[in-house]
Amino acid sequence: MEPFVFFIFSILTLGGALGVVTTKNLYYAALFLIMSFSGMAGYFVLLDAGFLAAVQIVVYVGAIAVLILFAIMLSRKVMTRNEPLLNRQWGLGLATAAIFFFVMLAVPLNVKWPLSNEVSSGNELVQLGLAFLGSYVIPFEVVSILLLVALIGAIILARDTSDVEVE
Amino acid sequence: MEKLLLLTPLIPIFPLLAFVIIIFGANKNNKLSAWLAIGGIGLSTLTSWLVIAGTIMGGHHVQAEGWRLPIPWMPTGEIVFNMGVGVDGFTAAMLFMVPLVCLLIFIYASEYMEGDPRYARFFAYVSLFAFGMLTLVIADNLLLLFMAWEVMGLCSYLLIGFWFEKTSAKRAGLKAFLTTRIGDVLLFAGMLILYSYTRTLTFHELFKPETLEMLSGTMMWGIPVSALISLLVFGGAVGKSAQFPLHVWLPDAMEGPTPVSALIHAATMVSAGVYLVARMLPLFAIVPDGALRWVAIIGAITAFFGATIGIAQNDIKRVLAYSTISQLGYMMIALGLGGFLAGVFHLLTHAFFKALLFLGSGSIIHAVEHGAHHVNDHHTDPQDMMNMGGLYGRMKRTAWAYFFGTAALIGIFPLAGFWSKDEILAEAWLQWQEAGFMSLPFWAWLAGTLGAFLTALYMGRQIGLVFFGKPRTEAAAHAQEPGNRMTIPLLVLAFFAATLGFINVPFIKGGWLHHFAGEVHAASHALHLEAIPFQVSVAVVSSIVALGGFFLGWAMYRNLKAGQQDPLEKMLGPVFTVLKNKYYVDELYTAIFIKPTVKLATLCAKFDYDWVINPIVNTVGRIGVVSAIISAKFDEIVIDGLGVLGTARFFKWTGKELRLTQSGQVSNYLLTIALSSLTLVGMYLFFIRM
Amino acid sequence: MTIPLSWWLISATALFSIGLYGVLSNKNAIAILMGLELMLNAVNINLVAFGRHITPLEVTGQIFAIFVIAIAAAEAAVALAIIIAVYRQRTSINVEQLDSMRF
Amino acid sequence: MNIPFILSLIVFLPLLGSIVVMFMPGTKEKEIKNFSIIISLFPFILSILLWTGYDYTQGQYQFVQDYSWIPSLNVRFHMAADGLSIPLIFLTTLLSVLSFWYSSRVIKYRVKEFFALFLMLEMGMLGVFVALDLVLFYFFWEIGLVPMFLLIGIWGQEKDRPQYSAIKFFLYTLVGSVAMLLAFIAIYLQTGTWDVTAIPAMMPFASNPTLAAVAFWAIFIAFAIKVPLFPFHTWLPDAHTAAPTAGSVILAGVLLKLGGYGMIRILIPFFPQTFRYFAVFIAVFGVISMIYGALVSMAQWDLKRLIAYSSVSHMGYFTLGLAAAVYYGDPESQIIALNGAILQMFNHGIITGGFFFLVGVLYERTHTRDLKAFGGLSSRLPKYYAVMMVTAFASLGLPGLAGFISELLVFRGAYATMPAIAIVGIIAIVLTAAYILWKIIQYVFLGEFSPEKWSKIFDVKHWSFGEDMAPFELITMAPLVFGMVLIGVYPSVILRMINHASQIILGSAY
Amino acid sequence: MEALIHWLADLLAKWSWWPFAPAPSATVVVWLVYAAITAFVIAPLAMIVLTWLERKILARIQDRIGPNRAGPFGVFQALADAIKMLTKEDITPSGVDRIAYNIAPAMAAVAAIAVFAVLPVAPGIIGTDLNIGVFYIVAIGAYGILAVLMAGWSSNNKYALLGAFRAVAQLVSYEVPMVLALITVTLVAGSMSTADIVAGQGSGWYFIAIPLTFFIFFVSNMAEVNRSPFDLLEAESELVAGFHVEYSAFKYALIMIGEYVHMLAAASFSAVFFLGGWRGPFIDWAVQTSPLLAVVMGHVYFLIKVGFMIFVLIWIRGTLPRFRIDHLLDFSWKFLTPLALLNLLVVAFVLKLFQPGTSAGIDIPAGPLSGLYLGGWGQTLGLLLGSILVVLVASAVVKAFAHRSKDAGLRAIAAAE
Repeated sequence: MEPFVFFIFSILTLGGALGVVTTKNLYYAALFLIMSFSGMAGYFVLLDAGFLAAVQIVVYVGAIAVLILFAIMLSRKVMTRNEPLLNRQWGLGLATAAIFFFVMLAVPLNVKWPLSNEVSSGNELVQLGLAFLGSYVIPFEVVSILLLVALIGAIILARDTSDVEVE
Repeated sequence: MEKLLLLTPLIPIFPLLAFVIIIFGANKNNKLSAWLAIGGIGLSTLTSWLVIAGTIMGGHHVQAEGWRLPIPWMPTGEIVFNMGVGVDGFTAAMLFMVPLVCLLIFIYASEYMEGDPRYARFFAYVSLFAFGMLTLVIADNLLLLFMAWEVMGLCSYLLIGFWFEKTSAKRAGLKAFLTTRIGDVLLFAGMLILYSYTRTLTFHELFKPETLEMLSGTMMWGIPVSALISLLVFGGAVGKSAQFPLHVWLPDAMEGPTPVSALIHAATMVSAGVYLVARMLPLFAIVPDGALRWVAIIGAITAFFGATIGIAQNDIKRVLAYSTISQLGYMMIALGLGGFLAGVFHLLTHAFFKALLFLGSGSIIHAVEHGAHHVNDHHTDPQDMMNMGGLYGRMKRTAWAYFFGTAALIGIFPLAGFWSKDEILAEAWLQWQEAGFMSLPFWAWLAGTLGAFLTALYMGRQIGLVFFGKPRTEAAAHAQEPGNRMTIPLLVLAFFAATLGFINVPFIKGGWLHHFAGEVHAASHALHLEAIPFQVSVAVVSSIVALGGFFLGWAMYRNLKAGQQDPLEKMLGPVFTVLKNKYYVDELYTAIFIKPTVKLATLCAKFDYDWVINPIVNTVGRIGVVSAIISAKFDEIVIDGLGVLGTARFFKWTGKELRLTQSGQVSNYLLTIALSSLTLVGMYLFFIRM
Repeated sequence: MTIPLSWWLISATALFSIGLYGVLSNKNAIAILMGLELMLNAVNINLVAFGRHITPLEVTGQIFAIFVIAIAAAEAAVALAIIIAVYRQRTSINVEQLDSMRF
Repeated sequence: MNIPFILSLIVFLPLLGSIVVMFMPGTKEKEIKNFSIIISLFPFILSILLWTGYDYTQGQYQFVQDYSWIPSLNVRFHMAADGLSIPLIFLTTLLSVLSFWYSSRVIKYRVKEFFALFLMLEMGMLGVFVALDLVLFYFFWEIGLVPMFLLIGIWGQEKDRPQYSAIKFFLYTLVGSVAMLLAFIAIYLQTGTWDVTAIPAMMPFASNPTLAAVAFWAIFIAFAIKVPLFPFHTWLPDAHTAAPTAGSVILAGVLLKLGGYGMIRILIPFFPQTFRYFAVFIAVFGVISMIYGALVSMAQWDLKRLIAYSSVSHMGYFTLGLAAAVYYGDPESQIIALNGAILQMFNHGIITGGFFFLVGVLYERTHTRDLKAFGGLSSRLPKYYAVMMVTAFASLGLPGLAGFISELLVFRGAYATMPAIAIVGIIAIVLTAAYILWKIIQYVFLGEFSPEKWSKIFDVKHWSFGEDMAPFELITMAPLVFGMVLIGVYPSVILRMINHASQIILGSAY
Repeated sequence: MEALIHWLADLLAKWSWWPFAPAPSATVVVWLVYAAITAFVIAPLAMIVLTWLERKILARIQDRIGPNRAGPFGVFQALADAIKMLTKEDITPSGVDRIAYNIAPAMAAVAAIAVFAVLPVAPGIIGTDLNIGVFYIVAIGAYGILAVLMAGWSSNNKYALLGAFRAVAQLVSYEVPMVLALITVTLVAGSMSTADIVAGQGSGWYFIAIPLTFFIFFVSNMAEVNRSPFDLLEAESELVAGFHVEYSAFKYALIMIGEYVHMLAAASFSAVFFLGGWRGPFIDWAVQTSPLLAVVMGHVYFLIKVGFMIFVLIWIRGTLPRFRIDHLLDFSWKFLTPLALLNLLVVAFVLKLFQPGTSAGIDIPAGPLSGLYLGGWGQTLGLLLGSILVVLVASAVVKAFAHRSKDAGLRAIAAAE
């Protein structure tokens, strides 16, 4: 059962990812990206990380993908021109990615991980909450500040300064 | 009675409170300030009487062994230093005298100081002064005593320099502080040594036999430690009680307002030195013929020497000041001969009659000043006896009080001075009888008796000059008796000057005062704690001497006219000039101590900044600058020209060639990054994992 | 049957490589950004998978994944803002044309 | 109260404030001033908590923070406070608050830079008092130099050659620090650690007395320059004279203490035997400082210069106490001597700090410090007179005020271990009284008041707070005066802590 | 129900062509089928019933009669409309992006339906009791946004695109206060599970404890489901019909289904979070005595509450005028979001005050007022006071700003306050 689900999600994820990099239409690429993200949310469910799955959807699908779509639409002329998306060095890039894949494949195939057969109590939410407000509180706060800064920075960067009507 | 003794810490608190309130709040309101000060000392007086009552009720136990209230004050290593107050018989005796005399002086001053721009400040200072003296008296350890001692030093500085607009006054304040400071430093050193050896400064622990034995047994620099400490402590007393050779500040201290003179000379500051020596007497006496004889010697010298100067002074207060020096010498003689009781007795009586004399003189000065004001005369010095004369008719109350004081001072039977001075001379007399002719007691007796004659002489001179004859100036002619607040304290003091001697009349076996010897009992085997029997011969001799001296002085000066030459000057000639200039001691000190110190200071400053140290620093700096210039040249020619520029050219060339790799294409960079990391991973896998 | 760890790792590796290819081969800035997101997600999968299989009693893997997500969100926001600003300036988001920082 | 990272908070809050001030617009002077005062209040409050939180039942170092900092060099971020440093931290934060408060009224130009630098200075000073790692110690030690250099150089009075003084101060201290750094490195190479708490047990150079002596003197001279000890003192009068009021206060109140603190914290535990060997020598220099400083003070006509030299004299007491503490003697006397030395540092901080404030008060009004220009001010400025009297008498060691207690302890300890030197040193007490009363009190306050002379120097145009001390100046002085009286009357408030530290320091060294 | 499912699963497993492990997998499959059927039945039904209801109620509000020809009270009017819609010609305009164009309506409907998985209808009756239920609702909402965006863009029509942009702006803006309100609820309940939230309202519905949160949630929910006065994206008079202008027939029906189901979901979750879900008189007693009775009672109570909420939604639509787009965004960012944040802070503070010694089985320091917890009622009272405080503060602030502001919208809000 689970391998079956895993395969479905893998198709979603990897297929989506392949779609992202192969399609000529940027808009489709974004939609494929969403597909891939949804597949990954499924992965997380399979990995007993339900909360993370929800986070994945909220953040990636609900925020980042929407942002990307917005960006694509705001730079609409690019799409209508229908230029080839690939650059001059795409062959080299493909080769690098392929070599990388095969080299890194050595790791999961060869390494003996210290696997554990324990089963978590399932109350991962409580654990997450305790960790965030406990031992990881400082990184947590730092990330909050980072997000705030990114928010403001993005607003300032994207603001059209030539627009006089801005209040 | 323990409950009554618990009031002891309160005694100095009241004047302190008065001081604080005046400084922080009441200094705008003159009348309130004065009443605060008087109220403060009045409450102290009442409390003191309660404590005295407690002491008397406590009987021998409290009077001899003392009662203490220590608190932990300062941690020193593992031990904690205890600070505290205590009461024993001696303290109780002092507590009778000090606040009472202070109270009378304060009341007197409230009228005397009227019209002064810093009236409130004056009462703040005197309250602090009283606080210092009362703390000193009730201190149960040497450190607290020393602290109070220094507070008094501060107050004397402030009060002597109270009219600091006058150059002489501000100098006098400084002189008083620095001179006594020298004594204080000696005392401080003695205290340190004592503390180092005994680990305590509390009197009753110091006077334990084993402690005393240890101190007398230990030698330092060839003399017993106890003797060394005693001498250093005595140094403090010399400074404070204006003994030779540190007496120079006291006559100058007359620059302060007259109530201050009374306070310093009668009740508080100078008594502190005597009190200290009396308090520490067991330590002095533990080594026979040790420090004590120096006390006696200094006392004898001072007693005689002070009296001789006294006869040549024209300033009414200066005469009394030298008289004080001389009388303190008497007390030192007594203590130096082991006559604890005699010394303390004289200390008590002297406080009253000297306060009386000072206040009386203040009253006279006030009157003359008033007269001078009346006739619009601003040049007459109101303190100069040569400007007075015939005042008896104008101010009878003061005059009679003054007569009582004079009689007490010169020792007329049966006033207080007679009993107490006689006790001292008898002490010396008896010891002379034992030790033989030309021994120390003999010289002490001789100095005392001659001093008594001189005392009578200058007092006679003073009475004659001030009260008799015709007024020598217009100011004196218009002098006026001051108000009740000034005269009533005089009368009260006169009463005590007349009667206080009866507390220790020698006809009662052993006297009565010895109950109040206090902790000094601890070393009683070396001291005379009981009144000695009445010595008729001594009494007769001193009475004759006193009466003779007095009438001589009185007769000579009774009818002195204005502008007439001083009869004694006619008689003594150059000797009188020497006496008038106080044996040139001040000039001597200026020449051998003060000027060289200032010179040395100037030299040090020059040495520091202009001659040696700073120039060295600057030279080092300049060497640095010069070597920097040389290095700069070297740098420019050799290193820069050959080394650096060559290298730079090399890198310029390589940079030119290699910059072509910067294509500006993000993708290229990314590819480079990816390939490089891949290479690294590959190398890791190949070289390390394999 | 639980999925063995190596499956996850292989899947993540593949995802990473695809993302890498996207990053290296695209000339559109947004496409490059998408490739980057894929790579970040591949890392997340690894983190969570390791966490699940090696320390199942702790949630450390998930915590780090959440941090990665937060940072990725910040990065995406800023990157897209930059892209839009660049587009406004140049009417192009082709990175090949953005080469003013060259020799 | 147990606040985590309290020491870091104390040390780095001023830094934070400094950074914030740097980013504030320079035109908002009022905001900068208020902000600086407020930010400096936090370390002060925390240092009070430190004081109250000190546990007498525990060992020496409390509030420990120990983290690895530069692992490759084994440098640690090690901070802790003990009974020695807590009073000094308190002193630093107190004087800083007062300096900010006072400066906020009198600094008129380049306000932003002044406060930013001052906050940084505060951080450096506080850091020295808590650092327990030699590298960290050195780091903070040097950090304090730069702001002080700029404070003297920029805000100094033009006629006092501020640049010269600043450079002199900087180079002098730096020369010492370099020698110190070399010695630190030598110690590290021998022991393999920078940790102040760990080194004593390893006894650096115990086997080689010559090397130990060299290392000892290298460090000692660095500290002696800072203290300053005769003959390394000439930077002090120049720096003091040129610095602005608050700078002088901090210089006298805290910077001089860094040297003394270093001697106790580093030299005693590291080189107990070497120190003991040279103790008499050092004590002699201490006594020379005392007497010589007093004499030179007596010859000055510039009020600030006079007080600067009096600092030399007063820190001589400290040196004497320190030398006595390490010399052969019974433990109790040693502890008393060290108590006296530490208390003397604290007292000198509040007394001389107060003195410089008071000189500033006069200088702001008249723009002169020439003693001959004044006279008779006692009746004209009664409040100023009262405050100055308390400070002056505290300085000359009047019992009942702070200075006396430390003098008593120093001489008591010194007498027990090295009597002859102590007895000689007592002369300084008389000289101190002489120059304070003769020069300061008599020339400034006593004598006839001359309205013409006064109106010539009193600067009505630039000074709007009235002739006598303004409320803000009284508030500045109030805590210091209160401290002088409190310590003088009941020294246990501070001695309890110092005594605890002294016992441990000497107990573990000897 | 359970028994039925298991029987079906066994059956499935027996004549299994199913390649994976038998019984459990089969159960899952059966569950999926069951769920699908439920969804397919309920979703159109909801649309039909709600359309009818809306039209009737609106008519009443506007003093009309509304549909009255087909069937009694016109009940079949909606059904007829539905049939009409399904049978119309399905036009796909040229130039559209076919793939996205076709996926979008389905996605909209699915996103709306999927949230019902965590809806606790009655005691024990819930699709799946996720421990992150609340978060799940938010996450699924993201697909709704996506659907709008896809539809708008793929139509290749500038009105559609503008409508989509507006819609997304509105949805994203109002998602913030809504999530903040949900966090508040989660805080009070101490759990993200919807079932737990309903269970936690034993001592007072959250409507009583945190009325302000209810207000925020309800307002932002209205915006989320594009109900008037936030129905800008389908403002016929201004934008033709928003992002779905190019859709017709079945796809249009799907979008409409999505919208109405979303509305139903909004009403349901309002009821679940604030009105006690299936709670009502005697339900606790029923749960203990007879589970079946409890289920029935639960359904009844729940439907009453949902009905009421729907009525309120329609009522508001009939009463209030439409917002302008900038006012709409201002209202979210400048008023609702700060208010929600303040509210969150106050609620967290009050909860900390009443914090009992333990939370989720972990010992933590008890709050200073934990003695007044009183089985939840003390806390409820405290929260209510906190809410009132926030309202007072907020109205004071708004008043202060409104007096100074030239912005008429803000002043309008102030007047409404």
